[in-house]
Amino acid sequence: MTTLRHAAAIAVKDLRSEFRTKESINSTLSFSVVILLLFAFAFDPTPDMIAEFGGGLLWIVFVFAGALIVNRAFARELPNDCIDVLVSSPASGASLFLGKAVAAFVLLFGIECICLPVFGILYNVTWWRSLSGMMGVLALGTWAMACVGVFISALTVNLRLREVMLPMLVYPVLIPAILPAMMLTNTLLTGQPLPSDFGVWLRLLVGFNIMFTTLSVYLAETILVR
Amino acid sequence: MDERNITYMFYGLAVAWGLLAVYAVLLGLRERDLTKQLDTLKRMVEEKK
Amino acid sequence: MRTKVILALGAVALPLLLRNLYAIMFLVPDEMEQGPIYRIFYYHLPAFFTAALCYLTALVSSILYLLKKDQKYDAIAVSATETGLAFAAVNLITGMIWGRISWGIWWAWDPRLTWALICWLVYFGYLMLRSAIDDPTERAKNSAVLSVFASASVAITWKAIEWWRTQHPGPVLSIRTGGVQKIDPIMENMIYVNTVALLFLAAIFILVRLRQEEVQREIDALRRYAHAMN
Amino acid sequence: MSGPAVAAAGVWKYFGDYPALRDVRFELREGECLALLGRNGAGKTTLLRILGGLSGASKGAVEINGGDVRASQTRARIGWLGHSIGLYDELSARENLRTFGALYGVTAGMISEWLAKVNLAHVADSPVREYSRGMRQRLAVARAFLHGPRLLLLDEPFTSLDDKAIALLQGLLAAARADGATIILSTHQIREAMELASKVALLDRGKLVHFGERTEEMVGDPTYLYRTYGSAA
Repeated sequence: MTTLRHAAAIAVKDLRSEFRTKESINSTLSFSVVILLLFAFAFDPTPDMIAEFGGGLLWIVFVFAGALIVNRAFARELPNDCIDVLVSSPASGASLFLGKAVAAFVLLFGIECICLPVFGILYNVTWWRSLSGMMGVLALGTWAMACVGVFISALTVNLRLREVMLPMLVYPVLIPAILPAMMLTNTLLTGQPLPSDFGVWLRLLVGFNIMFTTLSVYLAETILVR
Repeated sequence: MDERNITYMFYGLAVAWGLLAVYAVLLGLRERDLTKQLDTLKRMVEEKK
Repeated sequence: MRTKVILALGAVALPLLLRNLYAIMFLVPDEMEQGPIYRIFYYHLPAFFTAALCYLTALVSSILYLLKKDQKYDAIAVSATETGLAFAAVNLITGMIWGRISWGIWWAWDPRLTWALICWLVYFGYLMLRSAIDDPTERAKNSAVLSVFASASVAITWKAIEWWRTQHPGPVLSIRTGGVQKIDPIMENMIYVNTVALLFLAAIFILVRLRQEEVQREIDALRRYAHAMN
Repeated sequence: MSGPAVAAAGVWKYFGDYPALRDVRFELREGECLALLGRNGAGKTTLLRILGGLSGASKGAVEINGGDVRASQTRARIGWLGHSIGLYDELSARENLRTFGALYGVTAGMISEWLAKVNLAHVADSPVREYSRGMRQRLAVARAFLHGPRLLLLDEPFTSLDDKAIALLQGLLAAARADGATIILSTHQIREAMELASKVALLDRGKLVHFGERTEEMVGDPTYLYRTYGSAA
């Protein structure tokens, strides 16, 4: 209970400072839109093509955006050594991690929700046919990114090459979550009745989230107490 | 069996041995480098005393 | 002492490797459908087993490090990971050469290949992270945690591929097929014997690497000491 | 209260093979004030970080009021003031204190009270980025004292502060001592520290070479301690 209360305080703080400066929101949002544009120019996609790689395209954009967002998660604490004060406070490592992961999740999810209509317009896709399913898949994939990304950003925050190192470490680890997210999004975009392997991919995504959330919460204290 | 089949077999075996040999050489190089570093540092500490 | 063990292992491994090479090239019979190219399997498969064993060792010693905070386990973890990467590279590239002949392409986006590549990237990231952290204790802790993460991810990816269609040959060894003989026992034995040879080689690599890690620690400590004297 | 407020039992800290702290052991009773002295790199900050739970000891253990440092209720009693101010530039003073206050369970009323006490009430709602150096430092001091800590850990508190902030900090420290709080501060400014301290500790290359009562010689002559207990180097 205390853990959750502390996590909420951290998440609110992170979101508030992000909305105050809008550093990563603005850059990430414009970056995502530019990638969507570039893809449209590069492939001039037909509806058939979109049905085939729409999900993949969306998640590539989201994964790029994700790296920018989670990179800030612990970097935010670097000026003035705020991380020291947080670690010395009664908040546990797990609550610090959870708070930051929730903040990153909210930011990313917001950016994705703006990207979806842009994607729909640029590629002429009716993506809202199964809105709740879409949001569910989006939320699961985004939590996977936020969780793994924020955790690894805690590992790399003190490195000189942080910006390069982070995606290099995060992306391979994330593959078993992004793969099902792409598959599921693709299925939902076509608007066809759900095929039989839908449940299998969903289980994979949910399993990944449970496993890595548990691991991160359990190991956060080890990482933060140096 | 065509010519290529057997040539590629040789490539395969060469790669297997070659890669491991390259790793062994890299290990050797690192060994040399580390020994050198250690010597320099030891001398430096010696001098400071 | 360590040097003697390494030399002794070498004295076993080298003749064994050479004998196996001779046997693979001249003694074992050709496979009916594939021709000589299949002989690559005698390295492809054993290299995979060796790499998998190395990764497993790395995982176990990373967990031990997190529990005991003893630098020894960190040294074992990095040595095993690096050696594992070398053997995984052999596994990957021999596999590609085989694919060029049998499938006609160097790289099929076959799940098992993809898995091996992802695995390689994940553990390569582990080495990259290590090289970027200066303080040995911090390095050991952070990379042990990453190793646990990487292994978890690799395990799930392995599961994911079973849900994907695969064109990779299924298990052929009798231990995996439940006793059904799928290949000639001579061939199967050859695979085992060469696995043993490669394991010996891996053990040598790990021991040498372990000693280097100890030297590195000594260097780090000396450097700190030199700084503290100023 | 019987047991010691702070107890370090054979604390070692390794960076790789290099021991930054070697077998540091001391006990501090409630209400005492320890001045932690030593050259750069002697391990002062490392020791403070271990006492504050920011870093784990490689060997040995630290107990605060008989409890583990990483226990949440133990850390609720600790106030930390490091080299840097530990504040978020883009947030206002009130938001900063609210964030940290939420972690310690401090009420909004207390926060307003503290803002008035450090003379920042009139600018409480503008971002810290716009503050002058002195104002930031005063806010940092308020942040460290916000939750009424029973153990104060201060790393070089007087080095980066301006006169006004030093005066404020000294006043608060004196009040905290009168109230029975335990204080540990590492410092170069021996004179300022000596006025406050009841105990003095000297670290030399990770070893605790002296730990004892503050004596009159130490107050009079800042180099006395180094000459008497420091190494020849």
